[in-house]
Amino acid sequence: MGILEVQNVNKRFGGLQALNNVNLDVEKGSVHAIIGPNGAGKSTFLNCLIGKLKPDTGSVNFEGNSVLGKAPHEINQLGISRVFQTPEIFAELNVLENVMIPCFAHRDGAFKVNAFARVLKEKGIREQAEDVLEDMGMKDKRNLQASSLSRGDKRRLEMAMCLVQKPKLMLLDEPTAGMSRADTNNTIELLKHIGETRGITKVIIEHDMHVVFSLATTISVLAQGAIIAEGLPEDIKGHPKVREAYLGEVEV
Amino acid sequence: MSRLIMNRRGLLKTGAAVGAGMAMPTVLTAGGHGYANAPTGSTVTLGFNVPQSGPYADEGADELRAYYLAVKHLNGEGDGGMMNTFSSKELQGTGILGRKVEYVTGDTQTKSDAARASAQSMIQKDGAVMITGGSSSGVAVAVQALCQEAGIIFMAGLTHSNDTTGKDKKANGFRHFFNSYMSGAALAPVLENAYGNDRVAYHLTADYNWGWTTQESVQAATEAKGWTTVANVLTPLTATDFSSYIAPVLNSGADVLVLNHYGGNMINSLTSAVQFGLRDKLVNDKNFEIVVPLYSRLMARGAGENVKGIYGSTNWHWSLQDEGSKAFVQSFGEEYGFPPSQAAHTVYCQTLLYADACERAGTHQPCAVVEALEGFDFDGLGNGPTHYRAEDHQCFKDVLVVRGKENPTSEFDLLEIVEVTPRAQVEYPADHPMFAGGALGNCNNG
Amino acid sequence: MTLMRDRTLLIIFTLFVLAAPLIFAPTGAAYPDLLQRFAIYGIFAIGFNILFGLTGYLSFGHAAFLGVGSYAAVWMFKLLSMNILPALLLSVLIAGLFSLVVGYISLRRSGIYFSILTLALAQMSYVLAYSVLTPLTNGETGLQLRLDDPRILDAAGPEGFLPSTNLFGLEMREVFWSPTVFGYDLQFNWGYYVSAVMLILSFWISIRIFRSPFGLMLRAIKTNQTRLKYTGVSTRPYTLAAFVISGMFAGLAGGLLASMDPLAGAERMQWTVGGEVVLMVVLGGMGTLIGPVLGAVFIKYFENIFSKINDSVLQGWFAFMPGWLDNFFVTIVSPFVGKGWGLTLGALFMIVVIFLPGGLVDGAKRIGRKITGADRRAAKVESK
Amino acid sequence: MDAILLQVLNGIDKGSAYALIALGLTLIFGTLGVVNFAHGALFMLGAFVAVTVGKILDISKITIDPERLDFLGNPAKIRTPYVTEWFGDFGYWLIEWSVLVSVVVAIPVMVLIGIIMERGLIKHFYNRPHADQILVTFGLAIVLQNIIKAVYGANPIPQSAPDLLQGSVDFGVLVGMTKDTVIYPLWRLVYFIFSMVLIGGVFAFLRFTTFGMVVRAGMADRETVGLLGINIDRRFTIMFGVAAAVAGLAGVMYTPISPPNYPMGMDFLVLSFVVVVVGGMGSLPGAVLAGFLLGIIESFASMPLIKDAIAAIGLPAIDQIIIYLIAVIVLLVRPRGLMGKTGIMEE
Repeated sequence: MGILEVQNVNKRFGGLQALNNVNLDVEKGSVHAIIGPNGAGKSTFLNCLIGKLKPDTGSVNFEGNSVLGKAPHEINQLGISRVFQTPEIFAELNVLENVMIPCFAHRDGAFKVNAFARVLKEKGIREQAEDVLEDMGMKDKRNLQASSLSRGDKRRLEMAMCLVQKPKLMLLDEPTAGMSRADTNNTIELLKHIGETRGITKVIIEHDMHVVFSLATTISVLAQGAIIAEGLPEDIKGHPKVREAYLGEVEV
Repeated sequence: MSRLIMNRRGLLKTGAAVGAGMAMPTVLTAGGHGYANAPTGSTVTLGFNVPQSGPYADEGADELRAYYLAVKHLNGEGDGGMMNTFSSKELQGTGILGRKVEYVTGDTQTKSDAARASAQSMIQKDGAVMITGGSSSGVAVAVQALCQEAGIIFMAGLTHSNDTTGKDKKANGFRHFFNSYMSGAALAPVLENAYGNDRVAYHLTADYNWGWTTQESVQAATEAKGWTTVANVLTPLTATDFSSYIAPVLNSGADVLVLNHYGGNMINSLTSAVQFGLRDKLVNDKNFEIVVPLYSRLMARGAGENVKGIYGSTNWHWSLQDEGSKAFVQSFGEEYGFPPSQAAHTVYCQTLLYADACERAGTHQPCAVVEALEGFDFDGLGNGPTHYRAEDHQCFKDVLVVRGKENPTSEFDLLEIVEVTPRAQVEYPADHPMFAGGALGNCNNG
Repeated sequence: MTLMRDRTLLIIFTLFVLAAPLIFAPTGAAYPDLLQRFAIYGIFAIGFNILFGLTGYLSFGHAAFLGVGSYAAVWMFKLLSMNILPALLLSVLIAGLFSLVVGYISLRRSGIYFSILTLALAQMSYVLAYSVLTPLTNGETGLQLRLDDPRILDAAGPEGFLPSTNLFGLEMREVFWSPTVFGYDLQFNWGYYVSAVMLILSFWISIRIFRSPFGLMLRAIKTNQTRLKYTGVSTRPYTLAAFVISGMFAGLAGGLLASMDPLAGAERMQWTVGGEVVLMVVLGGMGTLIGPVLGAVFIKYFENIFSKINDSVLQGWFAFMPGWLDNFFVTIVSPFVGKGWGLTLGALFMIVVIFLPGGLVDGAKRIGRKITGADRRAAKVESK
Repeated sequence: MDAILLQVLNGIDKGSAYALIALGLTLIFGTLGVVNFAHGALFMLGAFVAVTVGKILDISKITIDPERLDFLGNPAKIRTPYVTEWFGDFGYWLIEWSVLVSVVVAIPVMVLIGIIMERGLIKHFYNRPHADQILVTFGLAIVLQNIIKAVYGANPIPQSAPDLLQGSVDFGVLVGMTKDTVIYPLWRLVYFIFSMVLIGGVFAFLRFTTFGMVVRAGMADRETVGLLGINIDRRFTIMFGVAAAVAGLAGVMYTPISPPNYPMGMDFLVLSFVVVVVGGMGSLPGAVLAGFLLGIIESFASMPLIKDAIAAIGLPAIDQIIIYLIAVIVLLVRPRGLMGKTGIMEE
């Protein structure tokens, strides 16, 4: 029994079979990468996981509960955090506030009118937020406005915002897309660090092989809407079907 | 219950009334010398509250011109205008009660709220002893009610709804202008003469108080002459294009269209009606006709050519040949280069009437002024012998029935007087059902 | 530190508001009616700022809540009692319910669509209040008190007079103290102080909301709603709560307007009035604490003082000049004052939006920074 | 039947005014992404171009005629417009056809006003939030209104159509119905035809000229077109001028239907936003279609029969709220409008 179970998911757009009977089992504690060439159906698959799309058939269960048709905030409240391709942060707020907001959401649920509480008196929340920022190496930047951060720091901030909620599962959508080599390596280090200190289950959608093979414990390969292979990184590297469908000429 | 509003120039000293916040009900009316904004120095301030923005701003501007003229005349400058023809000879050109007349102006924006705010500032800040002006009934009623509460005299400007001196009448408020009922009563016989007594009328009515009272009055008056009313369609106040309301008229069997509209509504609906060719048609073997119960020359100008031959009523017109009108037109024309509107005329009269009442009462005290105005008979202000009725503070005087002129000689010469309907014909008992439901209450000295 | 600063701000604000009849005396605005309007529209703007300033949702429909609040209050005066307390309670309640309905519908959309929805709903309310709802609203004339209203809780007053609105006997229209200070005749009026207390209370509530986790969520909605959703926050209840809170403030303001002057007109619901509160908040500084109040004072001052400057007043101002220069100046200035006040206000508003997106508060800060910055530079030069 | 035909005629007539304003509004939104609250003011300015042209043509030589007296009893002043003095019959023709003269004048004037507005003001707001754009254009609308009020006063100023185009035609007879059942003002038919030509012109311009194609491409994807080395900004500026001219011409031609006064722009503004929303934000054909559709619906809602029927089911005064009601329903049920693309400012 995995923490996230995807069974027989099909999705059609008109004449296009975007997802074809996809099954996936994400083990608790694993770093599960989903790779595939462009147009393989990665985005569609991700959108089905986060409730943005509803598959035609099949089920997606998180810890035994279906996430299909749930609103984004409900899915988050179940314990799934999401990291976006381009960092999504609260640009006009300062770094500390950025991290405190998910803290409040984690503690108070999806909606609470605590209009007369004071943010400043929420010592517990503040400490949690500062701890995570410290972990991410950003504590000294806590009073800066988030929009003034470098791209790398924005990524760190977004990670911090996810981590502070102590999620059971993190979904990362091409976390290094468009990054320089150095930034990519930093991000890999960051994710490794998170893995070591917290042991959160992660699902990474990625096409950068360097990232995938640096991080993943399990890899599923998606091609033309179907999972064509699944296994340990070493197995996937040598898998003939994968080489044919995806890796092609690329030397890994 | 006390009226303790204090004003900059206020006299009242409210020593005792405020113990531990429990003001005792002390009625301080008719208290001899103590009244709101009693003038103390050598000047007296009047408040001219007119629309300076919004659709009636031009009428407001004309009212202001008349007020400036009235102040000049009261202070003994200029040629004296209608002061010379006014039957009461109290006014000597020495201000009011020997005090020089000063004024403050404000913008009503044709909104009750803004009008009251503006009036309040005149009362509380500038110490105005009388408020006057306005170019719509909603504003007149709102400001009249405020003046009643504050203990200030209100001399209404252009307000035509029955309610101003009907269900919303107030002891401190007075109206010189005529009203919807009078329009109906004056128009009906003229229409009967011109168009016969078997006409079928179709009413288009602006969907608010004034529209309704006017429609009610005209319908009642014309039906008394034998007309029938086939439909009354309410039109949105915000409408700018009346074509969809005009279009069905021709096929309704009606042969007269009554436009109970004023201002922009009237201009647009009349323009549409004429453009639809209604007046070129024969219905029931009669020429199709259009009637506009309340005319205003400024508005008629907006409708341009389309007013030609169309009947309506008006309070006053500059082409009247009595001595009062001639004197007023003369002095207004000399000053500004064009003839005054009916709005200018009514506010000029109201200012003189107030000043005269103060002179006769020997004080500005509202209750004394009210007493002086109630039942006052006068002449020489352009409308023939006029009576300020005590029961509802409405002026009774001749009403003009006018028609759009076919061959105007100037841009001001748009209306011709068809008939001066004598006062007796437009009078009604104070308890007439169209005016029921209100009470003057007691006069308030503030 | 912020706690301290907020407390200081509140104290200064309170002192300023309580001393307003004295402070405004030199500006010609220190008469009860205008001071009341300052306070009441300040409340309206503070409430609107909680929606617009924090969440960024631009509503053009808040005039409807102001109007509903006024109608509710006048009905209480007519039916129940001239005491303003039940009237205000009902105003807030009814406006809250009405804004719940309007907000529930409009908040299904955001951005310009939300603005147009609120605009459409408010215009509908206005049009209906002006015409078909006349039995409830008295249409064009506005709902007003009558001598024959029941007022079941009140003892009968003297014949022929309308009772005045009061708070347990304190009459709103009463001036309780009128000293002469520095040659100015001051008027201290109960109505103003009731409004002032409400304003201070509103300001305090606004500070608390700004500094609360709830306020933080609202600000987060403005900057990145998508992120907030994926952070586990259901955003629509937050925006709806902000909408209803601002609607209740508008209702309170409407109720107070009616309490100071018991007449409720339909024009109060027109979308241009809703536009005016937008002007207030933007002019003062949206998203700031004190900005909305500044904006409200600024606009109401313009509307009531500038609009009264006529040519003869101008002539008085420039009387010290020689005749031709005097006339010249009167001609130059007069299109911008008196009947031209709208022109000046519109131009000022544009200038603020273009050059001072943070409003007057932002402008004051910039000037402050310039001064202190200049000081620091001067100090540096000296130390060299 | 005749009643229905009449209201359809009325509807398309109203609709053509709505469509023209909404078309300009959509052009500006589609090209520049700006929500222009001053668009109603442009319509109003157009109408006042006509008023100004009328006044200029009417500048007169004044002679004293001792025979006649004015209202004060002084010798009357006789005004002879200079154009008639100079050009004789052609002068009279100019005065009579002043609306058409205004159309000719309004095109360059309005384009210029539009370009000045875009370069001087709107340009600085491309990267500001929509709310700021709304606010600054709202402010501009207030200022323009007040300037017009200061110059021309508040009362409507009538402009008449040329004699030839005044009066009405029996439309019913044209389509084979009995006489005198469907009478329609000639000028309103002219207005309808004029707006169809104008709308057709704008569409042809966008469709068949290179300029138009670039603009359309830019509307779809501004960045890519910019990358191709085309100066899209200048073209967008010109499009703003075109949009201003469309609104202005709609205003010029509207003057004989409804005498212009300064608040007329605001009256149309709210309406045209509703039209744009119903048509679909950013869709030009949608704006036109919705304009006509709303015009027709509004006309039908004002028929006494329909009014009464709807009042009977508990919705009084439907003609007063129909436009707003439609806006609310469309926004809730189909926020992308009739022909809009999904995703534009949606949620």
